[in-house]
Amino acid sequence: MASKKINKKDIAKLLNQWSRDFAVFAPSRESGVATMARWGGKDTGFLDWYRNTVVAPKANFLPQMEEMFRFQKDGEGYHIELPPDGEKQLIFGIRPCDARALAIIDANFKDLYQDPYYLSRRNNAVLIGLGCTSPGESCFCTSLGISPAESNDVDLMLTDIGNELLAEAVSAAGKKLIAKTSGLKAATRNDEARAKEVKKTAHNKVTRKINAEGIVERLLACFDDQGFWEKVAAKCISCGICTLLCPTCYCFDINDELIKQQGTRFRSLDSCAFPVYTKMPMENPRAEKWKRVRQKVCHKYGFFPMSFKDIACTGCGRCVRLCPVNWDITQVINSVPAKTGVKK
Amino acid sequence: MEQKLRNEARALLEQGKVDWIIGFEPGSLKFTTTPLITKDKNDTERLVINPFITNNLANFLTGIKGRVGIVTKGCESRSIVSLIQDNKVARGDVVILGVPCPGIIDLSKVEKLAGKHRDELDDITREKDRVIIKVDGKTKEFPATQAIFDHCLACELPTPKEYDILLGEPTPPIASPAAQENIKKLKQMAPEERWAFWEKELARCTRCYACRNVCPACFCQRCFVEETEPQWVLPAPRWQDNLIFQIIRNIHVAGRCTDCGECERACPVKIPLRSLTREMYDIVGELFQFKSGMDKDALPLLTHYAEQEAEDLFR
Amino acid sequence: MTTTNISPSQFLAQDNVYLPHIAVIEKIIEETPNIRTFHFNFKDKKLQKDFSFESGQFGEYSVFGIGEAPFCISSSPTRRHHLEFTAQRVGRVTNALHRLGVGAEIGFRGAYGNSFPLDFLKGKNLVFVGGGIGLAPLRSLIWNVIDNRGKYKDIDIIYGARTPADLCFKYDLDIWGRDKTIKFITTVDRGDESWKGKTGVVPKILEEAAPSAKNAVAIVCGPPVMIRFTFPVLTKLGFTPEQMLTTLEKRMKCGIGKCGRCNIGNIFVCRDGPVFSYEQIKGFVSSEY
Amino acid sequence: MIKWLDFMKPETEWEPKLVGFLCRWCSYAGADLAGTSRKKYPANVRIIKVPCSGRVDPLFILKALRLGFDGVLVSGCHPGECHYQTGNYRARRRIAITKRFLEYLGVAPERLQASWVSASEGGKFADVVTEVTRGVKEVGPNQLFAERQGDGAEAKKRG
Repeated sequence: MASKKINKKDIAKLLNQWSRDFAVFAPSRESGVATMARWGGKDTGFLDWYRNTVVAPKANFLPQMEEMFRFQKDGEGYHIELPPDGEKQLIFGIRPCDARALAIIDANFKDLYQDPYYLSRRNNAVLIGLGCTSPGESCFCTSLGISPAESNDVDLMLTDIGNELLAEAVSAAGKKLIAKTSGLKAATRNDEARAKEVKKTAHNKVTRKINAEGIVERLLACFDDQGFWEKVAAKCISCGICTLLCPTCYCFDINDELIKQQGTRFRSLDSCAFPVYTKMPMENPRAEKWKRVRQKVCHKYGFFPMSFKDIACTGCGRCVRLCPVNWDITQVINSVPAKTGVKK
Repeated sequence: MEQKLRNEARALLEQGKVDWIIGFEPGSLKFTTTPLITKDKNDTERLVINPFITNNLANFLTGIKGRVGIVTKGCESRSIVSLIQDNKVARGDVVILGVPCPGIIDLSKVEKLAGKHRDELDDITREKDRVIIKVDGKTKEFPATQAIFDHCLACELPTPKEYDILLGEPTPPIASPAAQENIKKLKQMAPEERWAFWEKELARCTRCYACRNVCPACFCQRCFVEETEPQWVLPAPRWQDNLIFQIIRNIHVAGRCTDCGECERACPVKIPLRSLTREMYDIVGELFQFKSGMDKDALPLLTHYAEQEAEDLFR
Repeated sequence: MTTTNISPSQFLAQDNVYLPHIAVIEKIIEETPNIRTFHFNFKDKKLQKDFSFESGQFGEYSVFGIGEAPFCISSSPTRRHHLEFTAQRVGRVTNALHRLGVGAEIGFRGAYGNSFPLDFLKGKNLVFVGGGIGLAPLRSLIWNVIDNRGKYKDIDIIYGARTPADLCFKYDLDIWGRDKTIKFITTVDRGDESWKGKTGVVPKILEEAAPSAKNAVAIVCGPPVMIRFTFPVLTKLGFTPEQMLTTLEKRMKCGIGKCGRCNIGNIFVCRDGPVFSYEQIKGFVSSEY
Repeated sequence: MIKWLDFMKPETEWEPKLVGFLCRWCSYAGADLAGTSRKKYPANVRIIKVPCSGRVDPLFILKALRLGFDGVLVSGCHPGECHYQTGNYRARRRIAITKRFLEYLGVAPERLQASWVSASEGGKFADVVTEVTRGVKEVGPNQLFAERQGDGAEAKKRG
């Protein structure tokens, strides 16, 4: 199918049109913090300021906190009630790195047991990608096989070609959506050439690089090098920023609450940076900071690819950008020594 | 100043006067620095002092064994003194390398002044009371007071009072009223509006605990939010629990908080935490004439008392 | 991602692995002052009939309003009129469990994890080494083996606890002690006047008993410190890493390999374990366990 | 089938629920005395006996408000009369900052009150409870931590 285009001035109309069938989420800024928020119906200012959200769009699928079910006791014992229907979501403007991240963590939620909460949202969502034209200083997606303005992990991909956005269907759902959508114009050859140019330029603008070559083996080789990890971890303050806001960090916690005979079981994001994450009553296998930092790095770049092939990092740069002490994973990965002959 | 610091730090390590040096080195992004914690004398060559040395390094003191030489701005010196009051740090174990600090540049403010994202700026420099921003080949100048953090505007002790070596000339406080603008605005609201404000702000909280973990005054081995018997707050980011966490955190650090502003700066979702901490700082000052971290011989606020105080709050 | 037409709530209700089954506590046995064994049955009679598990598997048990915690099923799949688990009072959930009485309802998810490799154990001499509450998973297998006695060769059981009062499953210990086909040793770190068994820590007693490694498999479970000291003794006795099995314990939340915390390297204790051979984990025992 | 319950349904005839943390050495005895000497005072306060007003962690106060209590009263021995010498002095600093801080956040000052009541002041105890209850009645039910419909938290929860 030939690609389409839409004038930026008509984006509000487009999102309103989609709002009839979907819960539309688009970049929005509240108190200076960019998030994917419910589309308000008017403000397309994000087309100018939007670089990426602070909270990764994984929050639309794995919320920071969600009710798994409620329970109540009566004369016959406990009754469990599931939360009401979720919505069909349309995420507008997701970046290729974040879309890739969702595809990566799908593996975890599909593996062996299906996770109904995450997967029902994933199965009911449409992703509209928007290519980056000015990747951030902290971005390093190209080192992980991602291009800032190209994606196979969305349903529909948009590219900024000046006054207009070029729209290319990526998946069957994307094609279906285009067919259903009114107000799109056919793109010209010229537009397509322009988009190609934009994508290439964006790609070349990503200057931060990591050396991920043989990283699994390199990490395993230095896994027991306590001195290396202590040095890496020295300035880390064990906060949860880099994990909770990471688009590929999916670890979670489950907790109950009981207020006035009404019980709720919650699931919320958790972080391997916190000592309580692995704490058992009698002992804690990762009580020391360097072990937790090692776990974070090794999970993303070692254990996850060992299990699911992909490195669980997409180079979105959030952790680098948001870290209060500028702990930079790109420096850490680059400093993991090349595999020497030493086997642990 | 930078070179003097490097020499002093190297000498301290070489002479065995300290085991560790804690300072700043250039960060991995433009206009950033990052804490340097090292035992290696050669690393001292990387030490820097510039208008971007944001972190409160006193935070690292409680997690380190041995004697430490530490680069110390005014706010850090107060945090260190507060830790000494609480017997968390022994004065003899730290060599304070005092740095007079005319204020740290707040990149969010600079972005607003320049109308550009920080990634797009070419250079930011500080010249006395001016901040110079270079962008798109053009140069813009602003008074420094417009470009530094609020807590720096409010700073009462830009030059450490407690130090072993002072690098550079003392600098006077700015004491700009702009520093408390947000609190003033809040106080003009009706109580319900204020509560609604905090409810909305804390709804954004992700419970990453960066505010707690960057705070030198938050030195508990185990935080109350991690208690399970009883579980005081749900360990999940619901606004009610987030707000209780912040309220209790502020009560816990009352008399220890030096208004260094790190919690607000560290917050990834920009919750105006300093509007909480600063108010507590002022409450403590008003009720008990207590200023944290000014005098290492003063007794900690919450473990001591005067016979006559705060009686008007009791029936 | 393709859009399907399953409505989320349908999806949540169908195969929701996170929904606990309601079970009723039928009997509580006080093993020690802070360890109890709970006998339970599912409220759903059909499930009670259809439910299946293997020795070594575990479940996630809910005390509603307090939370979930994982415990192995300590009864044997060969004895199915009820299920059992054993919990030591150490944290939030176990404290709440110990406050429950007979008739109370709990939630159960499972059975999760792998199990003891019965095919591998068939025709072999089995050496069970247990400490304290670590006997619980072994007990499921021991009864399983006793109920299929013909399939296995010699059985050695070495079980220890800190004091005689800390020995769990005393009713089982009595039976095993009388069983002529089992070589059974109990030991305590510190005895009292009435104590007639051995005195000494489990690894030491194991070394004295010196069971032969020939055609044998050692199955070890106990506190990590006991496990750490037992492997070297077994190695000395000639057991290879493949001949040593253990079940591990980690903090768990989901029980199904999703929530992330129970990993040892790329292995998840909940999904890939809890039963491991020493061969699988030896690289990590020193640093992460 | 159970309903998604709204915990905070307004009751028809609203009476405030308060929790009172009373020091066992003085205020608790004072409350006893008020009872035995048949002083009339509202029955809105659920009393929790504590060993000293210094035992009252600000967390207790927040937890009570979180659980929906409309007000909290902390009462201990008069300054200088603490059974443990200094417990009430420390309590005074803690309660004072908690009270002022909560007010700043927008909590009505009536919701957290503190008093000194000795074992012999049965009358004062009755007066304090009467006053405190009246004050809380005026500011109305505690909706501070109530779940709001369609607020930001709800959106976050649902994703």
